[in-house]
Amino acid sequence: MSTQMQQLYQQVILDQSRARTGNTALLRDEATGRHGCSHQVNPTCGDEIELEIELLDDGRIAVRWSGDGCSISMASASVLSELAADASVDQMLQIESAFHELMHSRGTMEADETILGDAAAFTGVSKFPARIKCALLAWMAFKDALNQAQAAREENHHA
Amino acid sequence: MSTQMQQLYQQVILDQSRARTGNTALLRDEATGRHGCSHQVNPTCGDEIELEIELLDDGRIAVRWSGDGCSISMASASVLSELAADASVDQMLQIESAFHELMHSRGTMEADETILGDAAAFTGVSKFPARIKCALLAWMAFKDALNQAQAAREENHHA
Amino acid sequence: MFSRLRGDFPILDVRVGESPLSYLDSGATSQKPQCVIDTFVEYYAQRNAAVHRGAHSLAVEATDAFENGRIAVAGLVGGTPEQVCWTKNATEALNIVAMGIDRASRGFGGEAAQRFALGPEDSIVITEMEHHANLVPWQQLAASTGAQLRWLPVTDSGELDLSELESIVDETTKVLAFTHVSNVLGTINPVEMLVARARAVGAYVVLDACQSVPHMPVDFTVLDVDFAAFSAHKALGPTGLGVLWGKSELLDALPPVLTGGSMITTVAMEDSEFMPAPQRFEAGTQPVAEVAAFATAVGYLAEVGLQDVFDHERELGRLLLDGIAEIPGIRVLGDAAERIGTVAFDVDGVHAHDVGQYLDSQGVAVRVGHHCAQPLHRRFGVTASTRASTYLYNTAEDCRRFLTALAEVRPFFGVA
Amino acid sequence: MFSRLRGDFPILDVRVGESPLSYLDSGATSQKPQCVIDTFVEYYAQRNAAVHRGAHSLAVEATDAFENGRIAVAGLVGGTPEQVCWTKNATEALNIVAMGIDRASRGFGGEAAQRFALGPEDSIVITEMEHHANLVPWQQLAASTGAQLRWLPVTDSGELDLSELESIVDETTKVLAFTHVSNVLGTINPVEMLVARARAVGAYVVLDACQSVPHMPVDFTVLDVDFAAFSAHKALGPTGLGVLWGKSELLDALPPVLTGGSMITTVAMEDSEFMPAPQRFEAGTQPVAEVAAFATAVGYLAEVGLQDVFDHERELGRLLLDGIAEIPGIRVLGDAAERIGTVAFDVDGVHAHDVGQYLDSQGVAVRVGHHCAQPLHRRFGVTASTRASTYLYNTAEDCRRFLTALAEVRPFFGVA
Ligand SMILES: Cc1ncc(COP(=O)(O)O)c(C=O)c1O
Ligand SMILES: Cc1ncc(COP(=O)(O)O)c(C=O)c1O
Repeated sequence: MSTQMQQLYQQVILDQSRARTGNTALLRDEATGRHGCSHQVNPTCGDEIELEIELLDDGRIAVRWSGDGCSISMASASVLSELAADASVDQMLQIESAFHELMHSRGTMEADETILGDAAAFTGVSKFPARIKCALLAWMAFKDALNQAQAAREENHHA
Repeated sequence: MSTQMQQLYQQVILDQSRARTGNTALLRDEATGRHGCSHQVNPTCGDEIELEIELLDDGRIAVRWSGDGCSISMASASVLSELAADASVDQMLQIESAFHELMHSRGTMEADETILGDAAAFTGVSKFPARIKCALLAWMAFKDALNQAQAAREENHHA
Repeated sequence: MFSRLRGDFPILDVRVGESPLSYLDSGATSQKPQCVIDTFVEYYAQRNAAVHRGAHSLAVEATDAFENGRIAVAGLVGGTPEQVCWTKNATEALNIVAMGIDRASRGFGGEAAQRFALGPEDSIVITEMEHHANLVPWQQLAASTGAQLRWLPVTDSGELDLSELESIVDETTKVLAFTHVSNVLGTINPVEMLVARARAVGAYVVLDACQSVPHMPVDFTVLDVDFAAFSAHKALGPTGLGVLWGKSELLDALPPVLTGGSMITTVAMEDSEFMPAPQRFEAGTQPVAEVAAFATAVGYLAEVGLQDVFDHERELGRLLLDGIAEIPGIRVLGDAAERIGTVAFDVDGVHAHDVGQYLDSQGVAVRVGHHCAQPLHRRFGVTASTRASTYLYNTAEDCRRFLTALAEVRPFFGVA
Repeated sequence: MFSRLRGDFPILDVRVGESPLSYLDSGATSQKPQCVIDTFVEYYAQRNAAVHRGAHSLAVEATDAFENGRIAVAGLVGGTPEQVCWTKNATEALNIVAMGIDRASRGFGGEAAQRFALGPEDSIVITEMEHHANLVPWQQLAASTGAQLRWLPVTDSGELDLSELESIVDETTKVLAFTHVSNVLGTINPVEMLVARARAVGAYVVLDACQSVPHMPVDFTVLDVDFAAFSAHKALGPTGLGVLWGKSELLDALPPVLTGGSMITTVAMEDSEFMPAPQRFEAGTQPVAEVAAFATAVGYLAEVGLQDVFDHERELGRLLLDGIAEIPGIRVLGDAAERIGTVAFDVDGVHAHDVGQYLDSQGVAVRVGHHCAQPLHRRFGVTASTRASTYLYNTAEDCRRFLTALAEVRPFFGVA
């Protein structure tokens, strides 16, 4: 087995792709807090994810998603959900931006584990250009859903 | 000067391209005999010819044309007109077919001067694929116009 | 003999990491023999010029190379050189037919084009196993003309379900468009039966021959189809070139889609007149080097012999199917008896993307995803599959390496 | 420096009969440096695979080569890589815009596309010096939508007559399409002035950059055009590849024309959704090897420097014009001050075809005919002309050989 493959498929990734934290029924309009929902598709392989964000009153975020895809995309959604459980909106945005940068580094960057936590396990993915989109799919949905949720809150403030 | 150029631009061709036998006003519907008229264009260079055929009562053919084009196309129309002045319809068709064959020979054929007369001077043209269409333009118009004239005669017979 | 051919393809000596390459993705695009590569070099180093437009010697040589390509293709698939129109790929060829019919339906092309005109009372029939290239253009045509889009379903065995053929292809049907061979399942469709039904109701037949022309003897005049499309790049030829083949009478009547230089007879500021086929569909500077290279590819295919290619690939396909059957947790999509050497499958518990990644780490190149056939995958209850597709340069050794790697996939991902 | 470049182009060593070759037909298509030819060989021998679709290593390398081509082109003409859409040639690029507008006018593309919709109350403005590629598609669009087709006339000096600009490009005008540089006269048009007028009336600007991008520094973002088109083969690149450049917001809103694989997000039997630009306009397998080769060509051009290319060609153009002025019986078409090194002319008493044939016999390759600009030729009272066009590999010696041969033409044909 090549070491590249071991770098790509870290045990964390294989485990998380089976664990699928956050993979639960979406609440849609039954969510009480301000929320947003995003559907992202990777047109090349058909991977898809629908991810819902709810801004809770205590400043935290609830993440729920359903999807179908490869181990990288499913593990990424799972790790994202775990991280969200312990992070503020600002922290999540910081993680998102660090993760984005890491993914586009083509293997030239060291992951900052203090920021990224388990998401650091995706470092090896950045050497596989065809898989970067897989790792980013859930994060794209996250950003989009968050924007929607925040826009909804803004509206509320002004109303 | 290359001999290929001398073969292409035979003196006959240069002379005929200036003489332009048959290059006179078309009669159109004022022609008394059965007639046909064909407009042919070479889309690559814009050469064009409009050629009119009239079937005379004595079994001969009158040819009139106007056109604009290179020396090869103009000389070809001129030679055609000269040949038509002394030939029957059947003889012209025989010449046309011999000329057609000669043009597509890519320089591998001897022209039969007893059939082709001055049209034999175009033998060199068959070695220049881009110029074959020039030499054939008037002859295509001739065939088309002749078909029309003959169709007109048929109609008359049946009427 | 076939194992000797391998040496003609320089890319097959490339190594993937530490492994040799087993290229089993020819269904997506084929590799090129050295002679085809050499034709590019020779063309650009000795004969390059714009065709059909010049008196100078280079232009004459370029024009010859270009027109000889048509003769080569007519030799391959039947018909005359004038029936061969160059396109950028098979997709453009299929679009030209669909969009030409759209234009005819909107009054373009005059009297002659009226035979193609479609309206809300008409139907277009495709199949559930089409590549998007032979599906989306017909959706667009249906949306534009109001004609109804219908399709022949696919059975569990991956064959066309013809039980309702008579009611699906009926008197309203003006176009029947289908693939000769499925790019996913490898199934060879019964062209004769479908053409017979189309003839009975007076529908035009459009054949997607992308996966047949490279892999088996095909003669469009014998199949009696009206239009056909395929790509050079899947048949040992270059990228950037496809073929639209059609009956001359129909090609000459179909309104052109792309317009511009070299396809007109006269242009005034107000309007223009178009040339007959094939030029009618060849607006602008054409892929001339590509045509020259493809002529070489067609010569190579003819020398090997397409019946032999077909037999060779069938044998490899057998090896793949038999070998896969031995590996637990793998479901092959479809099991048609009439097929080429292409096999798509689903690995229980492992996503196709991960399967492909593992195989790649062992030097085995396959395709993963929906292979531009989403509806067909939906039909089989999956969003993606892994596909191994063979060509004349593949060997039993490629199949063996593929099977060995495939057997390791589920253990690697911890699902067996 | 420029005389050294000549050695990079192997075809320039070809002999025409007994003569060396002076290639003065780059306006039709350019020759290719060895590095571009090498890229083909390298691509097909080492990296060929279908792009954007696979997990295997070759596919990744092919995809890299393909996407790097966009980066190279954006570096050449400005904008971001996503603004670069690959087409088969410039003609297709111009058609995509015209036909996309046609589709928008017929309700395709939803709300976002409505900004492009045309009707009988609108006008499209072109010019009398357009290549058929930037003329016929607009005629077709006018015929389809009922919009009026207008054009800016050309003066005796071969420049756009802008005296009526304000009345020709008026409030009804939705599209102003014109060529940056005339492929016949060599005239460089005043883009800024035309763009300003288009902006004043809210019209979209479509620039035909076929004859500018290869010969001078061009930045579409500085020119502030909405869409632009050019071909790789005229800029040291391969046949079979063109570029549609556009503002992202507009590209994303324009309905696609050719549909099929790789340009969709989801496909059901009933309907489909399309990707944003550039993929939206790239249906089917793309000219990948061609893109790789063109990236090399663009690198070569950048290394030479387009300002230097422009200056060099202007000098050659001067030599041609001055030399022709010494030869009796020759009329140059147009005499604009702002021009590239392209000269078209009429020889008194000798048809262009015969002129070209004579020059060819002396190893001088020029173009003859209407150069896909029939209306412009009609404007100058001729059906055909002879055109000498220069590029970076041409030398003063090429011009000298051309002039010597040209001086012999009328004597040879007995008209002087
Ligand atoms: C000004 C101009 N526009 C458009 C074209 C068409 O380019 P292509 O034939 O590569 O599509 C050309 C060249 O033929 C040209 O010179
Ligand atoms: C059956 C089938 N149809 C159409 C196509 C489209 O061909 P291209 O992408 O070369 O246009 C393909 C291949 O991608 C195919 O396999």
